Amino acid sequence: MKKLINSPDDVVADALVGIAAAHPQLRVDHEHRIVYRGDTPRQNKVGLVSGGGSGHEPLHGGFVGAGMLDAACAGEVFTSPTPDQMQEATKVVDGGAGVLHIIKNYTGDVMNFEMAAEMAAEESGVTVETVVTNDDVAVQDSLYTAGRRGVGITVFVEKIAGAAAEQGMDLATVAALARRVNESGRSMGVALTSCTVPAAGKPTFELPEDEMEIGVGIHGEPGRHRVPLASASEIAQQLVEPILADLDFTGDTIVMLNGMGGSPLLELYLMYGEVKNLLDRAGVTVARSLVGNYITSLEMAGCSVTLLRADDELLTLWDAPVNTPGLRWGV
Amino acid sequence: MKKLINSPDDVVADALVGIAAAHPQLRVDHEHRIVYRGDTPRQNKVGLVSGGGSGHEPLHGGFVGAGMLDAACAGEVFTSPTPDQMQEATKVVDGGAGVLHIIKNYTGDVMNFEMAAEMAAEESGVTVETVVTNDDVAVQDSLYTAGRRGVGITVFVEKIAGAAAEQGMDLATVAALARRVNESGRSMGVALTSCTVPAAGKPTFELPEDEMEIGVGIHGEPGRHRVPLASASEIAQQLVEPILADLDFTGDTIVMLNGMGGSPLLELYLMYGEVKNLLDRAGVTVARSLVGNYITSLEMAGCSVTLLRADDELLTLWDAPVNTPGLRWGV
Amino acid sequence: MVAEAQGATLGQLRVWIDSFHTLVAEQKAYLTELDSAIGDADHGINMSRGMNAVAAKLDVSSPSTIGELFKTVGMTLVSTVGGASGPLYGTFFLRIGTSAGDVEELDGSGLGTALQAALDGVLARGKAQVGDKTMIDALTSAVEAFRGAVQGGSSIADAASQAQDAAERGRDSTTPLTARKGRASYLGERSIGHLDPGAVSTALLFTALAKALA
Amino acid sequence: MVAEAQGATLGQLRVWIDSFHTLVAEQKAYLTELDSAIGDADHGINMSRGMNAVAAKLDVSSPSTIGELFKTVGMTLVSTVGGASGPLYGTFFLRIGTSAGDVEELDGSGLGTALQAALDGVLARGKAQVGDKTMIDALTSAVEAFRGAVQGGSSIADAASQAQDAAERGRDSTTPLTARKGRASYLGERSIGHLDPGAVSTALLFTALAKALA
Ligand SMILES: Nc1ncnc2c1ncn2[C@@H]1O[C@H](COP(=O)(O)OP(=O)(O)O)[C@@H](O)[C@H]1O
Ligand SMILES: Nc1ncnc2c1ncn2[C@@H]1O[C@H](COP(=O)(O)OP(=O)(O)O)[C@@H](O)[C@H]1O
Ligand SMILES: [Mg+2]
Ligand SMILES: [Mg+2]
Ligand SMILES: [Mg+2]
Ligand SMILES: [Mg+2]
Repeated sequence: MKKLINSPDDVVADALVGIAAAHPQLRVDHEHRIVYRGDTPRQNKVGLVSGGGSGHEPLHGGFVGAGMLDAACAGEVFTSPTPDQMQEATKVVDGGAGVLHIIKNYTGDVMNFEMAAEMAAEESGVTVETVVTNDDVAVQDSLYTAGRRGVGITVFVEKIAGAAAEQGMDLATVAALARRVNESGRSMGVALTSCTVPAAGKPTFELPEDEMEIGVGIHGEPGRHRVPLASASEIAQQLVEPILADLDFTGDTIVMLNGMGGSPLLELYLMYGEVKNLLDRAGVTVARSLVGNYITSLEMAGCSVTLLRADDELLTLWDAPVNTPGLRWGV
Repeated sequence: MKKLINSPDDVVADALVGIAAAHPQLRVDHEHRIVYRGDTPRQNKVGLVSGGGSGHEPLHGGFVGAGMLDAACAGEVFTSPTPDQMQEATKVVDGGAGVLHIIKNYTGDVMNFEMAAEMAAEESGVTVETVVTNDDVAVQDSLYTAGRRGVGITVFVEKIAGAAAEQGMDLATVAALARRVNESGRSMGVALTSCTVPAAGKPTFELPEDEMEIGVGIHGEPGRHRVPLASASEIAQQLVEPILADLDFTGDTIVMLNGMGGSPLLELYLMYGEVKNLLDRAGVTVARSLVGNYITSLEMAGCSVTLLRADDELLTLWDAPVNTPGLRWGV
Repeated sequence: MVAEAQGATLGQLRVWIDSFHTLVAEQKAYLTELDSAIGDADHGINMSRGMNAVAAKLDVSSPSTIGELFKTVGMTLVSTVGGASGPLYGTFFLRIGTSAGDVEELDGSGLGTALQAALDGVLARGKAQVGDKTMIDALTSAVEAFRGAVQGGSSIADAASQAQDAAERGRDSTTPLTARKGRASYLGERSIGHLDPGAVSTALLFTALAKALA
Repeated sequence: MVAEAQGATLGQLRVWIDSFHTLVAEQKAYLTELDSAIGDADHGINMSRGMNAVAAKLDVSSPSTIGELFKTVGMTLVSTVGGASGPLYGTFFLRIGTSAGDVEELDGSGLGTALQAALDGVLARGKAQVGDKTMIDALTSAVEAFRGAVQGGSSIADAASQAQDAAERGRDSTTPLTARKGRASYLGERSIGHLDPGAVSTALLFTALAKALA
């Protein structure tokens, strides 16, 4: 395991020290492992709290700031944070307009946030709404699974709900928008290599030199199939086709070509070229795009594609100013 | 070799297709492999042209845009572009105020840009000034070497000279500023793993599981020494000490903790925490900071530290608006 | 020694926690290994982080009632584990604490009631059923065996020992199942043939109980 | 056959380029391997990209003079190779072209003058000296040998063959040297014990010349 760390147990705590040092406009609660917007709570603005296991940076801490999240709770690597972290964040960011919890659909995350919402309602009377993202088409969504995993769409939910909250919309409206974004988005990923959880000390899975995992999860969960390594254009097809088969994306879309953390930006642009080409041919109109590392899986080589159907309202909220370490424009 | 590519020979051309698709505000000349600002040439603005081998993204193409570069010439992976590319870019971006070439100090880059400047002066009469960056303290600067390599400071030169040009300063002033930034900056990097040049198909160097290369170059060039893998805090020391030993950095500085491409952002933040701690103890004042992948070496795991002595003039130019794929604020 | 044979004392239940801590520490790598086959390779890491925190907590606070003991254990797990096992094991112990209340001893039926409350809590939290290939499979069979034994007149020690056996049977029953809850469910039929890590840690929990009450 | 023995024709010089192309293609992996030891593992890739482009270019444009031939070769290398070798080899051929001018044949002394001009151009471009462990080491000794042989009355074929030998000696002389120019100079003393890749490709260039003029 080759990592820039001190000890596997201290990775998250040490990284938070660096985040605090690098971004004086943010406030970091090291005890609870929460990254806050420096000016939170804002009176009468809906507070946005997200969080999850660490190792997906910039998600979520890198999306804290004006126009996006008020707080992000950092769990251990790939392990959801605990209810008391989320409860604390919920109390702190509430400016009287209630708080939206943005949760990726994983059993642990859902249960921990659920307990947090119960505790927050009980102890401090903060009204909490919840959106659970579940956009990963690699997973069958059925009674027989924990449901689809929340992946790339989470970035879009945080951006768009963040803009809505910044504009003063109320909790119900912000939550409804967040749910609409989730329902209008789909993702699919691929891994060329595994990631290595520091505490585990070895790769999460073995992937032979000539194979790749189509449909991989952001924690290295297995995907739909393990197949021979293919060209970028074939990989693009294997990512885009299941997405287009799952939801109708004719009309305006926002597209993200996301790196898993270990693939060079050069390759991500190359992949985006292939994806864009397929979308053009399928009659999908790309209104906005993002190419880069936004929701990662430590040092995994690979990428994912996220598509969001976007009407004028969503595009306007997408274009609204945002000032976070990971996403910034208009300010 | 596990890469998201079609064929090793097409990597750069294919990636440029993706860059063009992802950034409609840029203009890509696919024949000459040049990324342009959409609104270049701008009358009476000094044109900024940079370029170099590909594989260091976002440098240079990701730094094209308002407040930074007018054009970036993309060479093959790790191979400097050719004079005719640079000559073409020079002609296109000249708005009558002359053109600054920003070159990293590598024999190939220097010679190719030199030929380009000769050709540009001969054929089109464009006045060209040149700054050659050489900030890598890992290399001994002497008559017996090709001189120090240009690395992280190049990002700062492009940002600050870009802001100066945007504000209407003349060629001599912009060039002098660019040289001052270069002379006021120092860098040092470390590799935990090698990178793999697509056309070569195998890692550039072998690095045993328990070793790292201190002072590595951005093309995988060997550094000062190969030593046992150490903790983040020890690595930070091995990067910061040679920098501080080379130039006095007491006073305001701009600091970059740059990822080599394959290290997760989580680790880069962790490293930044360690670096910041050392700088605090050494009496170095961090006025601004950047943490992330800015000048990479394909999928190499590792990082580099760049320090720049910054007075009020440089800080003001640093803070000036910039709108590029890789660096954006104030707009 | 009639009193000891009839009930579980605060001290014995504290021993339960301590020996669960020890077993988790011993089996940390094994639990993680199991989780790497059908999950995300952290169950041992999660449980041992939590039980280390519990041990540290109990070292400084000395709960004087059974209710307090288990609420401390539950809260500590909830606030240090995260993941799926944090809320599940946390809820388990919190519910035992609430059910037991401010007492220093629980008889067999009282402990049975507390265990049932704990199981119900875990079922409500995780919404899994028996057969979904989760810790519920081991937990349900252990709690049923314990309560059945107590009702049938067994001593609390015997009941705990039967619960251990039942937990191990429940644990082993997960191997041929297809996971329908938690991360392993993403694997669908590829989860067949593997033990569920949470069921394995739950079996350790009842091994520890049997030991503590023996 | 007196004419052929005295001068190098346009056709022969075209063969020089073609057989250099062939040799570079054959030795591509070896040149890259050498560059991976003390450089950045691309010299073979660079040279073969360039010579492929030259071959493609010459296929469509048929230069009718020696000056045109070498200017085409030089410009193509300059505009397709990049790196250090692009400007260096590019300058080399451009200077031959300029020195030769609009002729269809060069005698030994004319070719010698052209080679010297080429060497001077490469020296000016790269600012290396003999002993810096670069292509200059092979090039200088080859050009000196060629000119010396012509002056001493050798046929152009003999002179080329002596130049090949000298290039190979110059190439081999790079092994014990410490690099002082180019990427290898970053290695300092660690560059000792390796052949310089550019000196090796330069030796191929003179192998090709000797073949073409034989
Ligand atoms: N919905 C659920 N109900 C009951 N138990 C569950 C549920 N989901 C997961 N589990 C249990 O949790 C265990 C995994 O715990 P752990 O690995 O610590 O958490 P995570 O899955 O978040 O990484 C599984 O082996 C399973 O026994
Ligand atoms: N300043 C110089 N003068 C002459 N030859 C040089 C100089 N620098 C490098 N070279 C030659 O160029 C060769 C390397 O070429 P190549 O690998 O194609 O380019 P790069 O070093 O840019 O990757 C070296 O082996 C050396 O012979
Ligand atoms: Mg987990
Ligand atoms: Mg090179
Ligand atoms: Mg797990
Ligand atoms: Mg080279």
